[in-house]
Amino acid sequence: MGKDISIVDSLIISLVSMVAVFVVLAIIYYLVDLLKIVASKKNEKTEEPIVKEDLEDEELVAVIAAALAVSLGVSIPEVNIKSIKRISSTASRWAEVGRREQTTGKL
Amino acid sequence: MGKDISIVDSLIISLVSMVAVFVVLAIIYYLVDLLKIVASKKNEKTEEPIVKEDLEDEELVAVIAAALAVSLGVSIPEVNIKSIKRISSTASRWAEVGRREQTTGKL
Amino acid sequence: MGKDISIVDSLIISLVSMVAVFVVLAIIYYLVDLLKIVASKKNEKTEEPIVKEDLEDEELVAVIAAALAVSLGVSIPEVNIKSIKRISSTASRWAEVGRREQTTGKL
Amino acid sequence: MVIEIVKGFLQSTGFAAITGGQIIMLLISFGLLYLAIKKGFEPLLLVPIAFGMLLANLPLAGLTAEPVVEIVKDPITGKLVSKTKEFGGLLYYLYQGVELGIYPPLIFLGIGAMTDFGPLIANPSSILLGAAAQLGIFITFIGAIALDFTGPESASIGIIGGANGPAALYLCSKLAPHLLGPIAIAAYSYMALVPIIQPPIMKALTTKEERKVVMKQLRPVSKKEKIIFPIMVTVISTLLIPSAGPLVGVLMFGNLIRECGVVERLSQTIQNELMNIVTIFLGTTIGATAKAETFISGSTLKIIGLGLIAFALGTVGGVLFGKIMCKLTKGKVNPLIGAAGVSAVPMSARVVQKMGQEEDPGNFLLMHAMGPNVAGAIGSAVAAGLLLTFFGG
Amino acid sequence: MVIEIVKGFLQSTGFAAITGGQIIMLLISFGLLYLAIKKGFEPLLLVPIAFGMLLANLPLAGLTAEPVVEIVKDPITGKLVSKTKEFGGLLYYLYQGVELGIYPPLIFLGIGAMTDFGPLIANPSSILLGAAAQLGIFITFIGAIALDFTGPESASIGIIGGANGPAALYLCSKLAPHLLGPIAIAAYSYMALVPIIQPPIMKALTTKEERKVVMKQLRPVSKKEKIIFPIMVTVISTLLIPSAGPLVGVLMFGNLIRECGVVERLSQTIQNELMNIVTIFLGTTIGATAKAETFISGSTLKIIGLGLIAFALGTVGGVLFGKIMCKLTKGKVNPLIGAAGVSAVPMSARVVQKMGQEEDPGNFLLMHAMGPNVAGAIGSAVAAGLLLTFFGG
Amino acid sequence: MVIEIVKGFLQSTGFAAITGGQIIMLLISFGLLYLAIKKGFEPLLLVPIAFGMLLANLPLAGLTAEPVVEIVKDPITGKLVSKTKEFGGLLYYLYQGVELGIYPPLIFLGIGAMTDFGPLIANPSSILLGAAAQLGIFITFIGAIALDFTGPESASIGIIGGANGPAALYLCSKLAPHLLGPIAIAAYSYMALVPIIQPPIMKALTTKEERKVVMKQLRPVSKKEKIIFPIMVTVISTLLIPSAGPLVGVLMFGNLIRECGVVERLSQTIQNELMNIVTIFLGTTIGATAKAETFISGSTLKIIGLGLIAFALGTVGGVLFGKIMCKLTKGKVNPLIGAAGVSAVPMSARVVQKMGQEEDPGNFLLMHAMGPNVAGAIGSAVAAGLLLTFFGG
Ligand code: NA
Ligand code: NA
Ligand code: NA
Repeated sequence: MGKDISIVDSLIISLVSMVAVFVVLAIIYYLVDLLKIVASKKNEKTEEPIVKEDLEDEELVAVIAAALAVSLGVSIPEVNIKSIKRISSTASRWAEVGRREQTTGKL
Repeated sequence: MGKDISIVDSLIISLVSMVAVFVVLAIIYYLVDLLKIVASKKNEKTEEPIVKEDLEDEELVAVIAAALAVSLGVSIPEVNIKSIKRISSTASRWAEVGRREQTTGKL
Repeated sequence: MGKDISIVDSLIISLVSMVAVFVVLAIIYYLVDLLKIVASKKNEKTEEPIVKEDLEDEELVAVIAAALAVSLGVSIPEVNIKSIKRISSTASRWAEVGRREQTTGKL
Repeated sequence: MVIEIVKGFLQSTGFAAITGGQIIMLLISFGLLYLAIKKGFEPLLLVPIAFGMLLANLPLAGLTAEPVVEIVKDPITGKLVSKTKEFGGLLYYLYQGVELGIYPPLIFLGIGAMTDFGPLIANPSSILLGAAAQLGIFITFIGAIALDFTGPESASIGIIGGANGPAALYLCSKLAPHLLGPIAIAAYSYMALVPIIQPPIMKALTTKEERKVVMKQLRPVSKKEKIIFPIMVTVISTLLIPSAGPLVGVLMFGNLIRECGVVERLSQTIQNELMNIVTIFLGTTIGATAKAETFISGSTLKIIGLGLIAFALGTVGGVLFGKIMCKLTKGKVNPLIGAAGVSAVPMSARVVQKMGQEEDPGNFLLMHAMGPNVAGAIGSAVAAGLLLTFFGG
Repeated sequence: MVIEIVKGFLQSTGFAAITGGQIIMLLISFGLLYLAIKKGFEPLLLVPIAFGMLLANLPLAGLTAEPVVEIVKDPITGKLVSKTKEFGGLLYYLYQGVELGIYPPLIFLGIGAMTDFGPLIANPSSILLGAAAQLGIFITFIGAIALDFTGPESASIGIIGGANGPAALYLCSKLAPHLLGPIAIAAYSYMALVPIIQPPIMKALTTKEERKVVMKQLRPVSKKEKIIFPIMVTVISTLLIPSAGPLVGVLMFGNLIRECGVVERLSQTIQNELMNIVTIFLGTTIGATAKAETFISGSTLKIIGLGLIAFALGTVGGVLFGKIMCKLTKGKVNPLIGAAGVSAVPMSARVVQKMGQEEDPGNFLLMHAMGPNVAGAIGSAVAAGLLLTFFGG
Repeated sequence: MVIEIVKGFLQSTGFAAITGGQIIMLLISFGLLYLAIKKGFEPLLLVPIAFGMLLANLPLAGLTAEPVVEIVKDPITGKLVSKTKEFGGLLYYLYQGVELGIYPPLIFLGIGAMTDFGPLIANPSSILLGAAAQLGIFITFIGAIALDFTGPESASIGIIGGANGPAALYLCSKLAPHLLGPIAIAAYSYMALVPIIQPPIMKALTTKEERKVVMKQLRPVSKKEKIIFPIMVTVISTLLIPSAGPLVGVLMFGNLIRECGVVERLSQTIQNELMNIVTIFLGTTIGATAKAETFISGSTLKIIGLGLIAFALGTVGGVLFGKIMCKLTKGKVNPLIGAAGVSAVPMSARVVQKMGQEEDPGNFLLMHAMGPNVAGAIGSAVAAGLLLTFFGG
């Protein structure tokens, strides 16, 4: 398409485009509606692992906090100011994976 | 300016430059001094929003901690080991904005 | 070496390479074994600074938490939800260095 | 010799070289900094844009200098080789990310990773409002043609009405890079001004009863739906409008990374560090395109005017379609949420929430407005793709 | 005019242009997404790879388009200058990091910063297991030659057996960039499938008694040893195999940054943000090389078959050498840990741990397996360097 | 055939190729690593520099190899196109950020975001000390001319006295890239040695009474002042010395992002991830420029000697001007704080603090020394701009 276009051309382009935007989004609308039926079967099951992960993290934190408290000779409330991020990232991701494996005993 | 220069040239360049450095920094000195007078009018007011922001964060943390504690069935001191960063970044920035809007009710 | 090679060539290359891999790793094995003897002299001493650093961090956290608690008028357990990262990174690294210097008094 | 050096030095200062236009641009940059810092208008982009503008309009600093590269015959081998005679300035190199179309998709990636499409999936009919609100783009496009802009220029001006920064930058960098400065600044300024531009239009087009409509709570959306959604949207919209692929595709890629739940560390980095680094580079270099010699012109004024019209008409389109949906659903849809279809995530959704609560303090429209809001982001990416199809050849 | 525009528009959609091959590739990408998201197989790389594949096989989207650059005579100065006539797509530009060999060493830097070589230093004899497990690389190399691949191609296929993603990408990008798609996908898929591929081989080659061997606890390793180790390994292996320098050198650089303890902020950034950003760019662009027109071919099937053989033979090599060490040490070494020598850190070490505990719940082999595991990473980098020496000239 | 392959392989090892110079460079790199890791001297830069030096001086590794690009006639179209015949090494590509002048301004951006100009704003007269301490730059410049260095080389050597790493790198990369290795290493080494170099000079030039001067506490500085300051300094210094724009401008941009308070996420990313990534790339590639064949020469020794003189004279300039200010203010200024004017933030300020406390344990000079300290960073950026004005044409 050339660079200089007439107003009539621009009207046609606008009309075609506006219709096309509606068509594309309407198709997505239709498919999302369809999705609801397909996906509704086992919602709860897929959500679960996340919660479990979180709980595992909680345990991990508790263990680390306790260990730290003992080794530094302070009580846990004094220690808990540290974030998980800081603690876990000092160690290697791989080492951490290994540690978690060891602790939980399930491979 | 050519690449090979005489010692005399280098002396002149050094003198001019040293003076120029002093002039530039002296002008900044003068303007910063001026700034004090201009800016001294309403110091406190500009500082305030920051503190407020912090307090809002505090509230948010308290709310989240409480919610977490309830949902995990633990007491708050056990939860507070988590950093704000970890909690808030899981959610989208936009969702967070929305949540805060909802909670505080001021738009 | 040309792009199209014969199977015989590939056998030789493989043999040479496999031997070379073994030789390289065997030399590393030997040197690591040597390393143990060289490095065993003053293990403990090198480990120490890290622990010390951590304790300093602990102190710093305690001080900051206390200061924050006072300035916000809340008790410490309410404050300690914040991570170190968040607190320290707001200030400049240089300012922090300065602050630590000031507090500990050893330069 | 002494005199020569001193004289040369004095002539080298910028005071001797500064033009009236540059002074005006410096004042504009101060104004933008004021709006960003003091008024809190879109500071993440306006601060870098304004400072880039400041740096680019201080004479002689060379921060935006282009490198000089020549093809010469190697004296030894006699072969042609490429040789850099003068290196470019920092902002020139950082600007390559805009010119080559790299930054806008990366920003879209970050936006995708920060967006929760849950409200849209829960109420998919709201997606049509995100289509209707693109009206402003195309009417403004016609208007720009009428004002004698070329086709590619008009398309780039129209896209301001999409209220979608990266889509505007992407299209403009492909079709009319010489207008990047004014278009980018208009787009981000109007996005910042959404709370001022939209409310009067919304009020004028709706009745009190319509604004009071309470919508029923959204259903929860399963993780599975959220994972399939980005994949589906990518495939469908790229097949339909291939030129929309780079924008919609990366938006949805970011969203998949967010929702799939197994690559949290990638999601965090995209939302934070990658997004922030690109934002700084993008904003600063965009601002630096607004040099006095090209920025101060009649075109810029027209673009700023047309941009405002685009924004207003987008809101009109969304609200009117909202009224139609209100009728069709027999009053189950509050027409105000149509205004959120212009995207400008999340400001326009918040404007809707505020206006709804003004009529009835117990009316919470925010989540319902988020549906059209995020749909608007997809809609304007599709619109950008369409315009690229027509003019990008 | 109207008809022309509408017709042109319809022809511009991707539905008209999609090929059967592209549909197959889309299905493969869905399959990989399923494995990554639902099964959790190496999601950090498989999600970007699969989405890159998806984006590259949607027709006409232009995300992988190459720029068109021409050398023309400047009309004013009459000198030759380089001029970009068409800009490339996002994925083309991001892919430069693979083509120029920039991303794989950066990934290696990150891996170095995440790796604790302590278990290897504590039990240095385990390093030989990391050498033995490279057997698969070279046997597969011979096999590929027999199947009529060229030398450089065969080397790139063989390296799949190193179970070392960045080393495979690095070598392949240097020797056979046209095979990057299938080789990268094979390498990462098999690394993800380690828990399925290795156990039967390990069981077949060892007796119950051998698997029950309990190894004595590792000694603590001093900070000094951990600091000297990366420097020493860099010097020795680069002097012996110079082409291994780029890989081993940066791996050890990352490790030194980790262990030296004085640049913690650099270490964190390398392990996190830098690693994540490169991973996204690398994965997506690697996936995007798997275009239907080149990917669907007999070569790809052969590569996938040879890759599996390479993995299996690497495990065989490691376990057999483990048995030899078990004999030589009179039963102090559990032969299972040889299987961890293929690298695939840390999956293969975990497989060893699991199998050891199946025989005797009190047997903790993980730390002992980490020695050969990280040695395997060095071993395959050295092997890659050797192949580059032979074919990189 | 066999013999040929084995022989070729043995000749390909680095042991055959290493030179005496390379061995010396390896030993120097070990020494730098020792200083950085064991003594804690500027480890954030010295560790990458030393490792880069190590990698670049291991023979044949090719990490710093330049790509070979040729302009050839396309056989099909007959047009000239650019073709990469051999790809470069990782460190070559990363080094482009130095060569093109991209990294040093980004480092300055990070430093700006980490710097609190409060102490300078509270006591603006201290800014003059940051000017006086640039004396070392220019005297050394004259000295270098006397030693037969060219003008641009002498300027690059003199700037070592600015005690400002990125300014030195920026100037040197523009004026004398062939000296980057020794100049960078001298600059960062002396910055690390500030606690050893400065004290004897400070003691020699001041009396016990002067060192005991207690300065009155600084006034609090308002947020408004801190926001206006960077904008003001950018405009003034870029107008006066345009070539200082790229350095001062980005330093102040970083500072504005820090102080404006509305873009905290950008500020954090600049201070952390962006700064860390650039630091690693910069340090490693700078170190890699120190190759034996160019580094080991008479010039390097002269540069190292001149650099030390530059540092010492900077301290002299600062302290002497401090004594003048002490006189003029009738003993309200402690002359020691002049030594902090060399920048080397924050080491030299700490040296001042320590020496003040040695005389009187209750004397806290740190905050007063931070004023000249950060002013020194501006001063040396301005000085670099001036030298660029004279020699950068
Ligand atoms: Na929109
Ligand atoms: Na391996
Ligand atoms: Na300085």
